[in-house]
Amino acid sequence: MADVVATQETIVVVGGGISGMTAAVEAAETGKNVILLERTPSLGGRVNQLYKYFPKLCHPTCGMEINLRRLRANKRIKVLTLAEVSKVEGRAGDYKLSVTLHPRYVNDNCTACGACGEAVSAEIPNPFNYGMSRMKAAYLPSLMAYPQRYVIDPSLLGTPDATKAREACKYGAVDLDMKAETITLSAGAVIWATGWRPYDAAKIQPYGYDRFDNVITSVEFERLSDPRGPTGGRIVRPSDGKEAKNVAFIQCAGSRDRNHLKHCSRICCMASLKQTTYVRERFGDEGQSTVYYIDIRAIDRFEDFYQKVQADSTVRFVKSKVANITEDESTGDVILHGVDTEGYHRYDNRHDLCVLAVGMEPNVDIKSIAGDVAVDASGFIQMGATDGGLFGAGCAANALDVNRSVQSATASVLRAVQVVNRVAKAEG
Amino acid sequence: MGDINTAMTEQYRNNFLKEVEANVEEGQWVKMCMQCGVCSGSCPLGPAWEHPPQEIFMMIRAGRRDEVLKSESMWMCTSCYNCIVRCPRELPITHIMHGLANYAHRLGLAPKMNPTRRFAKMFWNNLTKSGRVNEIELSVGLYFMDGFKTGIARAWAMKDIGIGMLKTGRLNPFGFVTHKGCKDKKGIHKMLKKAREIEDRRKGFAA
Amino acid sequence: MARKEYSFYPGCSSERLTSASNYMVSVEAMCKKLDVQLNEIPDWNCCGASIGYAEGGELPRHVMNARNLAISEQVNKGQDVVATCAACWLGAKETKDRLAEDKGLLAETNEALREAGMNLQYKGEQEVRHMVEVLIEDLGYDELKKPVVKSLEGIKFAGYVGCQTNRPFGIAGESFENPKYLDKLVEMVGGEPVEKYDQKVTCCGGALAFSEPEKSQAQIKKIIESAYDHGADMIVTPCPVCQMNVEVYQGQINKRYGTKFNIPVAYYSQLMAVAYGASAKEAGLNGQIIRAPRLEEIAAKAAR
Amino acid sequence: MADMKIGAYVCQGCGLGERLDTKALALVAQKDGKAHIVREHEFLCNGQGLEMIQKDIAEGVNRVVIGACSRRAKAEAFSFENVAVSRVNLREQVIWSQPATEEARELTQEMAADYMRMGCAEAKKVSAPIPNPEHGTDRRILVVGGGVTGMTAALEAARAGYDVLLVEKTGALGGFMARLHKRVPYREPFADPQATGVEGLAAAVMKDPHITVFLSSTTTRTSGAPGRFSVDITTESGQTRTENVGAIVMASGFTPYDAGKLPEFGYGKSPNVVDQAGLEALARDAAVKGEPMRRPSDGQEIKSVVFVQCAGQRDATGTHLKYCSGHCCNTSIKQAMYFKEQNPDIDTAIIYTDLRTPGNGEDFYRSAQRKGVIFTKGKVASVEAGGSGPLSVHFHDLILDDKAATMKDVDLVVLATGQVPNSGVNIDVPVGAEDIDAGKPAEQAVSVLNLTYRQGPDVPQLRYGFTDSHFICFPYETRRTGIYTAGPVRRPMDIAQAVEDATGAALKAIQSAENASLGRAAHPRSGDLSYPSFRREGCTQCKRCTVECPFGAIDEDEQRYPQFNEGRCRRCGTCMGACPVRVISFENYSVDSVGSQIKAVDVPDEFSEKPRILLLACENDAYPALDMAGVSGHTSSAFIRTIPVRCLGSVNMIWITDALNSGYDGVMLMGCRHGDEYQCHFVKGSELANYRMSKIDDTLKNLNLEKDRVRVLEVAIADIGRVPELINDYAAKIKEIGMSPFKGF
Repeated sequence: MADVVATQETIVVVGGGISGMTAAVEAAETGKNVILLERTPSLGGRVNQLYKYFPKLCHPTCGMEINLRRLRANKRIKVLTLAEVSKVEGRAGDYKLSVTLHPRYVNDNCTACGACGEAVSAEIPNPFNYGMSRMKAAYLPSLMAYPQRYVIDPSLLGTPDATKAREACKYGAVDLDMKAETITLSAGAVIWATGWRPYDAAKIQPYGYDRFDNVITSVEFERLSDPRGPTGGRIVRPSDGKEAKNVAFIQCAGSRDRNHLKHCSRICCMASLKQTTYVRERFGDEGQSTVYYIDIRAIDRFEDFYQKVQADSTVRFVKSKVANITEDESTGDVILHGVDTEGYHRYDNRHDLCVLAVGMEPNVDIKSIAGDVAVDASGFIQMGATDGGLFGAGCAANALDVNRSVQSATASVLRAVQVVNRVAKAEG
Repeated sequence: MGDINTAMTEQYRNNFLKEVEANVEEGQWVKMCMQCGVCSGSCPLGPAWEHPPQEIFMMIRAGRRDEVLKSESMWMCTSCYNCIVRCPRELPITHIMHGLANYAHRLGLAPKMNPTRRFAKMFWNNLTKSGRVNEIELSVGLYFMDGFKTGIARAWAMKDIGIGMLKTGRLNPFGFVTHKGCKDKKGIHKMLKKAREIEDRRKGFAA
Repeated sequence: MARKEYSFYPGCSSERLTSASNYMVSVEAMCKKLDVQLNEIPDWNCCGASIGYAEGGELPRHVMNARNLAISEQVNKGQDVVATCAACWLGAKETKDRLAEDKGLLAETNEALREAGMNLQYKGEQEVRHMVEVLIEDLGYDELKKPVVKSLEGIKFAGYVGCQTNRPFGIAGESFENPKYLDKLVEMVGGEPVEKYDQKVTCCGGALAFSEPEKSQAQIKKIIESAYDHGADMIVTPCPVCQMNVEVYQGQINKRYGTKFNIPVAYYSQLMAVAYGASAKEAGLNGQIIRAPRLEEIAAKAAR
Repeated sequence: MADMKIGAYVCQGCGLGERLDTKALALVAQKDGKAHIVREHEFLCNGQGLEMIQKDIAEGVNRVVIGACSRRAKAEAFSFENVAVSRVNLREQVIWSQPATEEARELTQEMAADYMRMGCAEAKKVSAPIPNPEHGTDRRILVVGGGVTGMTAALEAARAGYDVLLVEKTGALGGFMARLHKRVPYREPFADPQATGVEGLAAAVMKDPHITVFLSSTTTRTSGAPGRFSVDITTESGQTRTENVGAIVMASGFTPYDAGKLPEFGYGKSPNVVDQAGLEALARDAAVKGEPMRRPSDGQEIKSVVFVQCAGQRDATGTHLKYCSGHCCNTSIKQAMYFKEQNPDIDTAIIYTDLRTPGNGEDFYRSAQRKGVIFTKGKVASVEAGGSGPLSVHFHDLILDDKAATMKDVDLVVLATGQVPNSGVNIDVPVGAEDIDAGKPAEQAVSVLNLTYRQGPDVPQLRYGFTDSHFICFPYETRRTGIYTAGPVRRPMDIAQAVEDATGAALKAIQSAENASLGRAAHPRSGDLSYPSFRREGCTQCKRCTVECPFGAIDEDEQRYPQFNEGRCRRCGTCMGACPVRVISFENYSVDSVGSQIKAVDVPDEFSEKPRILLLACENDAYPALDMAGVSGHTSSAFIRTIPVRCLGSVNMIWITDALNSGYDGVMLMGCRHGDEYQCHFVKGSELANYRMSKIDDTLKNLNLEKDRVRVLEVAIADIGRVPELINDYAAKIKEIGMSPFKGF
């Protein structure tokens, strides 16, 4: 990748989700040269896997389209996908990043015509759908994929399918000899926007995510509700494909819990409120959502949305941390046990499906990669705790919703601009 | 002991909370409850509790001293530790319940006829007598704690179990006589007396 | 593997002619095969058990446990304390933890301990462990499998873990809600575990089986019913209170609920003893109120 | 243009070669499209193909028509310096949207041929834009407001090397932050209140050589555009100076909700009931004197304090603030800690319904509990204030379900009232009308910026007076280009968030000034160099463009002609759509560039049974959805001819009437959701289009055409499966009502 030119006036953005894309675009539109690194084969990040955003119930791909257009139109941005940062060394104004570029086995000749995908027969779990569906092992990561290029899964290598894929491509785009390479990038400032990952729901043992098919996570429910998702938007139970009309939402699944994540993940209340609207959208008055919560954290203007959902007669709120879940083995129904703390009503509520509003944790342990940074006890990057030139943005810096992540990313750009402007000034 | 029981406890003031913090085992944790209710839902005998743990914590904060200490609730604790392992604030709820029960018992406020209270007292006396539990004495004592007649009836109801235990060599019919217990009974008694003294002093109980 | 030695705290129910004497018998047989030596703590006393709090209070309870630990420190130097009974383990471990974090309580405890004989002082030098921990962590499943000479093939076991061996400490690596070590031990001896046994950590009522029999028996009923529903032939457990409660009240539950329960409830150590070639008597099977004929059959057969 | 030279290229890759007769398409481009050079290529986007085009450009081609994939694909490959490019979407919206059958071949080919004609027609009418020569180049940043938000914005911009003017209404910097005793912790361990550091911040601002501070001053007139704003800064004494700046950050802060509206909580009846601001004053005062806080009524020792959360907030009845102010839970926790610090024996209770301490606020919550602050889930009904004596707080204890719970002998009650934004004049409310949006202070609003804009003196408000963006992905989207609001005027927030917000807003302001100096558009058409111009002689001064511009970009000059203020313009084309005399255009987008595409379509005669349906699709959402429908293998009617538009707001009625007049059988418009939860990237574009189209019936009546000849639809980008259905439904409808009578005229 000799064509990647990076200097100490370059801003490197790590992570190509909404925060990283925003940071890259905002910095470039301010006249700075940017290298945007993404670990997976496509930009978009976790928001691209959401069906809708709260509170407007609009689609994440809408903003993504605009951001991609901004990005495509801006020559100051260089995007590297399948690029993983293993080390950040140096200090403000002078960083060296070690970046491993994993092979895609498809070069830029690819036109995304889809011939390779048609040619191969091997299938792999689709990570875009959190493994809830399978896809061909030669694939376009999503409809909104950027770069709009196919990927050959490494598992195909050495199989007849790999040869088929190569032969199906008329444009010589399939290159099975690609190798991983490690490059070093220079940067004046680094914006760290590696985002979050859902807390491992299996660790919340009383809820039996690892034991009961019909206990799923909130991120999986997004895919289930999305017409682009594994079921074409039908809200059905994993156990038997039956429509899940009676859905339970358990708040603070992992968050606000000394046994799991001690912080509040901020988004989960709003996410569940939003997901009750999916149930209503699919099933109308026949749907039933029950939200089990400790405190509903519909902060600031989001209160409007909470009040709107409260007014929906198919949505019930139970102030209770669910004690545990059992499964009715004969029907696959899940039964939630606990006590409604407002007046102490004991319940054993049967639901078709239970959605765990799982918490957020930082996706990457930055302390193992960069020295010039401070994190809090949850692993989020603390702003201004060192005078380095590495800045957290979005959910790498805090448990944030999309709006606040973008705001955080925009703020991080100014901090990075300050560093590279200093470098520029020093260099005359 | 009388004084503390008659002292004014204002509703929603912290007097009782502070009393609990000072005198109840792990009582300093009561203020940390975040009112999620997971303990209440996790208790195996939950339906038998008049006031589940979380409500008790709230009642303590609300200064409902009598209601709390006279409650049968804490006596329903089976020591299963479900509440402890699920509590998102890591409150040692089992121990707080034990502590409250013990405190109520020591103050003389615990329900007199509560069977668990009575059994527990009998159990402790049994085990401290020789340093080890004398099972036959404990069982028989339990049956006859409400007098000879009910005792006979209870023993009769339990006879199959008793016979089974005897037959399989899991109960010593001569335990009243042959149970030996620890060698250093005297030392154990002295040790417990001292421990009791220290605790009473610390918690403000009259000896 | 070299012989392993532990400072052993058997507990009241493990004495001869007590409720868990069969447990003790099987543990002895099992340990013999595994070359594990248990050095009994001299003149040990009761841990206070789960019900001791009400009359005993806080400090006296800790003092009782501290006495055992202090004797162990004095006599069985350098050895971990191991208990077979859940309550004994829990009581001793709780005392160790509390005294480690509360220096005031430690001082008070030692002040009281001085009144007892043997010139005792508790220092907190030894680990307090459950027999199952010793088996899994110190020996490991592979080592435990070596002495197996008979398979318990064809017997389906519901692994009932119960409360106090499981919470709040539990066995490392196991979940509080779905511990799997009993299932693994069952598999190891050739039996078939009920994997979806959903009552494996339900409380049997513990000491409240005595004082609140109705409520406890409702719990026990669930535990047994689910074992039957999942086709279990036997229940296996690591805890003396669980064993007793689940076994001995079946008759009363049958009367109360019109059920026809008659399922044997054995200790893991009995299974292992039999698999290791012990006789029915050595495995304490004569201690079952509800006999376990299939285990007895296997015990009577010659080893392969 | 005399030297126009069109090169048209038809790609044969991705199945185009198999599905289409590309040679015929090249001929169409040459014959009908009047392309000077036509070429086919088997793989146009690769090095060879691009080289071929580059070579033609070098030899004089200045308009390029690419018959290949969607404009959304291979955008980087097909962008050529200083050359207008017209992308003909033969892949996603022709071969991938049509069945790959022999029977479908003819219609598919017709479709492709029409698109080639349209591409060539467009190429003739557009040119690569050059920046507006009148753009401003001032890069100074004006910050209005000297609180923590304003000071942070100023310092952060200054640290990046930009000069800043900071205007503060009062005589000192600090704002609300200066009224605080301490602030909520923002860094590990999140356990105790921290010093605000406001003095240090103010001092840093004062001594920064890049920052000029104007105290006791307001902005009394703001005019111009990004890169060339002109601002009058007037002191209290009336002295005015005029400064030029490139961009503006408005950080005018908030006012606490008037607790006087809460007599049921005893405010105003007893001095022992205070709001959070009152408590801060009490704490500061005590700290200054080095004394403990005392009961305001009589100076007695405080033994019991109760905090009432959501006082006058989260009110669904319409009496008070409907929203949550977000910070108040943490603020009350902090204030309860003041008392615990003073004396741990003071009883402090916080009565709340939902405790809202997101993120690490949870640590702060726990820390307060550890200190003995008591949290009671309940709803306060009233505070009984008996003169100057102790108070009683009556509430519904939700946990114990006690409706008549009372906290007695309370020395001090603190009401957590919310934040009301200082956002100036609500320009959407006609003069004299009442602002019904709850949560506005009753007093007459005073303008903050005093914009000389045609559309009003302040920044438009979103809800409840907050000047927030309506876009989740674009929190700094603004309806007044170059002016960014930050802090609690934008959205309720605490100090930590305000600092982040200020930093982000400062970046946007800097970016806006930088782009203005290059004549480039701001988001969402970032970097667009085109700008609207108008034919003065044709203008009737109807003012529709000045009224309808969603960004208030267009003023009227002295002669009442529109003045476009290109720097403020976002290039959506709404003015172009509004203009009844069609005098407004962009170099690369005009009434003519679209109109000639419409006319380029070959309309078969009435008896062909081949209707033609025009689809004007918003390029932001509907057009990508159409692309993705093709990628996903959804097929739809071959009679559709799609033209992407910048926004439905840019659709001029003439396109519709022209289409109908020239024999199209139907016209569809696909745009974004409008109304309260609008999705239009240009705020009002789709709404205006809907409004305009609601009047189309008259036109149709005049033409003696059925109502169904025009259909306006709301479409989201995710409607991938729905979009083809909508098309097919409409095609069926057209079949039902029959062919247009206007063919062949």
